Amino acid sequence: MEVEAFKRLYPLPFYERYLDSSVRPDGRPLGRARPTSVSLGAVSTADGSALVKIGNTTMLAGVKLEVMVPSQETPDQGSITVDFQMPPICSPLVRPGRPVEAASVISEQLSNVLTSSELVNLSELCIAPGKAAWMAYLDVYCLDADGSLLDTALLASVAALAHLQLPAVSVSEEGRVYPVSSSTSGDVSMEGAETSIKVKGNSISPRRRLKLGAAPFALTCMVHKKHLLADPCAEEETLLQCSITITMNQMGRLVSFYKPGGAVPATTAIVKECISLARRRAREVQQILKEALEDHIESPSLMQTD
Amino acid sequence: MSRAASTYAVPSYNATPDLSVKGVPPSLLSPEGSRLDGRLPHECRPAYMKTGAVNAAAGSAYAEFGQTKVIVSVYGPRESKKAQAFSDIGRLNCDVKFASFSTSVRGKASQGMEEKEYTGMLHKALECAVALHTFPKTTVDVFALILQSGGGDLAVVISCASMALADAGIVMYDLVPAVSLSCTGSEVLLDASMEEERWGDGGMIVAAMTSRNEITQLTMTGEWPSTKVSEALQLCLDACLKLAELMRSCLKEQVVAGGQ
Amino acid sequence: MAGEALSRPDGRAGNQIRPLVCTRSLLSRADGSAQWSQENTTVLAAVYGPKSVTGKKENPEYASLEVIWKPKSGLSGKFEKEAELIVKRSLESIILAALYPNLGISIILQVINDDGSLLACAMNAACAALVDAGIPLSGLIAAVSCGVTVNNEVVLDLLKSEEQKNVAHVCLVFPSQPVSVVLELPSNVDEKPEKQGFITCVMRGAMDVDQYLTCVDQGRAASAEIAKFLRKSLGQSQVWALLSFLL
Amino acid sequence: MVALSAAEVRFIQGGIAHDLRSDGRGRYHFRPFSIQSGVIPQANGSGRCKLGATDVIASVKAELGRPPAGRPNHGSLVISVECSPTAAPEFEGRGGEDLSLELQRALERSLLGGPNGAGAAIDLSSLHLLEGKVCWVLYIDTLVLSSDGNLLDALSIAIKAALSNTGIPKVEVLASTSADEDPELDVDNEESSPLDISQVPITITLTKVGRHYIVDATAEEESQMTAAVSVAVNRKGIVSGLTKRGGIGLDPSILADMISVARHVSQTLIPTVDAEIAASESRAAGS
Repeated sequence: MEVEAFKRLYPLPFYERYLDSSVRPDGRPLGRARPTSVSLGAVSTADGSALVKIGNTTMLAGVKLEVMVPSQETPDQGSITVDFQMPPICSPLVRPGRPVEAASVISEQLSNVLTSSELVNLSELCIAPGKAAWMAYLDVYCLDADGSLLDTALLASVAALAHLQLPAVSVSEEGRVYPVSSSTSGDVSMEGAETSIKVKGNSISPRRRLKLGAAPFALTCMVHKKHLLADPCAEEETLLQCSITITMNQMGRLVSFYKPGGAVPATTAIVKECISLARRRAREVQQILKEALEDHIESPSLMQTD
Repeated sequence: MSRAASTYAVPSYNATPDLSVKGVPPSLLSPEGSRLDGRLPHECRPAYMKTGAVNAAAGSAYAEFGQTKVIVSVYGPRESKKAQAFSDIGRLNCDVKFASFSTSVRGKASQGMEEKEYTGMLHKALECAVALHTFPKTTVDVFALILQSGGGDLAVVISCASMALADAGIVMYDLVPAVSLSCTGSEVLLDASMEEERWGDGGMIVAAMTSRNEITQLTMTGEWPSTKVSEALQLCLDACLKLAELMRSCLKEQVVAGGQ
Repeated sequence: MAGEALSRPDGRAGNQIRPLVCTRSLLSRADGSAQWSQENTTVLAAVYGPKSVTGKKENPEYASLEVIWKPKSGLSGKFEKEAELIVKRSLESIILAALYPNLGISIILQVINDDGSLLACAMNAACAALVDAGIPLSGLIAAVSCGVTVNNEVVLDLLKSEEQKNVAHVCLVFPSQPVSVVLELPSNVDEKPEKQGFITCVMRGAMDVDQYLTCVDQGRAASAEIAKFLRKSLGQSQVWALLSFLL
Repeated sequence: MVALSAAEVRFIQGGIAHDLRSDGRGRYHFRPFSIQSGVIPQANGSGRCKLGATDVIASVKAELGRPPAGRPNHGSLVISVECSPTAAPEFEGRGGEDLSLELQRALERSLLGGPNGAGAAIDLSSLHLLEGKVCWVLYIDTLVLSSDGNLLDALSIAIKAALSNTGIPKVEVLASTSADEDPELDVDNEESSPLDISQVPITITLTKVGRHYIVDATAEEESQMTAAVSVAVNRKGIVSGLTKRGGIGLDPSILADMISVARHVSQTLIPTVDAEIAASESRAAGS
């Protein structure tokens, strides 16, 4: 039988032949992730942005800031709203006008992981306690969906938050916030001519980056019979069906262990193997992110390292 | 979390100062005759185009014209929606969306309207360029996402979409380059940027199949004395011609690179 | 370690689960139903099917499974969507869907009260309702939640207040198969029951790897208890009737 | 939807080619139209235009609002179009939405002027009351009652009639206490002043059928069109907005020709429209 026809008719046996010789159709060993790249500042209309590629899977994350009045219970905290979008450009399965179920599930996971990891201390987003704080909208767009969506979305989110700069602003006594032009930082309010501003008594907070906690990194693995495959592509995800997503931060702490059902139960041996793969991957991705940040920022790495 | 009162929500804080906050429109041309970004009035923005940006799609293209960044992917020809009536020629289905961070103010209320309008205009601009009879009973989907809006968005979407169609191997009569233009006072500014669009007296968008010398889409806003109309139209067509060359050479390069 | 029992709001020991109650066949219109309570956390599950389905849901090889999660009040959002997916994927691993090609099974989960461990409770309720509906299963599942307190102690079956206060918690679902009917689970055959793996795991908050492994061990022990209770409450005879049908 | 037999199609196309259309008109002749002013008493101004069997209503409501961002000295215009299910069964529910949006954007292009407000139908600075705080917002709502082609031109005539019929209440700005607070206004609904409508353009749609183009196409003729160009022209002959419709491309020279034909037609049409508006105004005042 011809190879193409065999693959078409019996996709699983076709794939298992590869697995038996410990290699995957794209040439990767089972435990290796696809080539990963991070580029920061891809969108200048956003306050922070990052374009991330893991293999063919491509995600663009952007952070937009708005000023809000903090709630009564947490007067010194801002807030972050996370949303994950799968526009119809990313996959043949998505059609316009119909919301994708996978997108809302990943959106929920993403905001859970970001909360669990305590990456952003919300008090960092405070401008003037009780009066004004930043509301950060983190939107992640999937541009090309080819498996391991949560891993890529999380990396894009972390990178966009690391790239985010809180602009220099001055706050009046009533809690009104005015932008301060960046070139003459803290000197003159941009709208100095407007009569409503009382420059006297305004407190100025300078332009700054967020201090981030230990960043989380995710790795999805597929379990099939005795095999464990790291970073599956879309084809592998539909074929093998039993997935485990492990999120670890750079300190080696487990942030999430997500296994939604599947035919193979996760034994202690599998759990341990997955964790060690994820740990290795977290170190690898952290290095990629660090290099991207160093390329981008003049000042040395602002990411907290252990 | 309580959302801010409207007075807080309106200003947005950008790396570049937002012009919408200022009351005074900037002067779009310096006394020496150069524009805000240093271009001459009849000079286009630097353009970068690349096909094959989305692997999952049948064809795709990414375009970057100055500050405007757009990605388009094409799916199909594939089965039409069940609800649609039988058609012995193919269908072209378009959809244009803005990313939430693409504009200076996030999630403007008017954005949904704009997306719908762009969707309709993109469809009309491409419809007559695609050989619909080559894929009877099926649908070709053209989906665009504006990643960063920096002026002339629709024109970039149209150009990028025709590249993506070509990349998908959809039979077309010609590529459809599109160019926008803004007029201010006595000058016309080709390939207008965001600020020029916002403060200009009027604007024009032209999409054309240059080798057939056919205009597929044209809109004008603002006041246009008749002499200026023909001048602007000619300028746009010339720019379309140059853009078409760029698009062709870009497509050829990709094919050569892919063949190796 | 002193005062481990005192550290919990309701005075339970760390490895103690709340009393369980399972009532079946409460709904007359549904093909099967069950209400599962872990003290103040209660979920009502209803099963419809196998029934005919149309369109995209129809699969020529398997019965399609649909899970609908109804929150206690309000509309369902992203949380409910995620929960639906987790329950669906977990149940797919025990339902013998190949017996009913082109058909569909729906499970509706109505949250009646949430006092912690909601997902685990819903999972158990769904399993009991499936048995009540007479859907052929390859085995049962038992779900339990497990958490790590601020003092780094591992506690089982969390209350809502504990979920909010603890640094992390995790919901684990374990399979529970009678040894005699393990049909084709090759990876499991050579495993001793005490080394059994879990089907589903969902985690909130961060914990160390060692703590996680302790959670899994504790959860496994508790799930055996839950499975025992479930089996007893379903009535040995009915389970055997089902299993003999399979054989 | 218009369904025509092959013979009818040939009859229409042949007629257009011979400059004698099925209803006896030449290629550049409008159908007779009638205008009725002040049809909606609650509105600040209203007008109805019947063009052949096409029937549309426009109303203008003036409300106080905030000036547009970046233009503190301007008022604003807001346009909406609704296609009533009485005009065609397919407008029932959301069916008319696409057409409504297309018509609305075409009208916005011709009436709202450029991005900075230059060339708008109504001098926007005349709508301004207090810099950066308060201005008039004119809500122009239109409704398509019956559709027999050339909706856009009929809508533009109805809007012009409605604007000419509009009275803007007199407003006195009372001294405001502080710059931050909203000022107090005294609106006198008894006294009102008319708008200056000399700049309001009329849209002329040229529909291309075969090799020729015609003005004021009926629904039957529109069903045979390959492309159409709608040009908004004001009294001075200045083009203030243009929209290409229909999916077939046009040669630039033909396009330029179409624009000049539109301007030519406008020179006879605009005075006729103005005279009709004046006549209907006096009728309304008389009754």
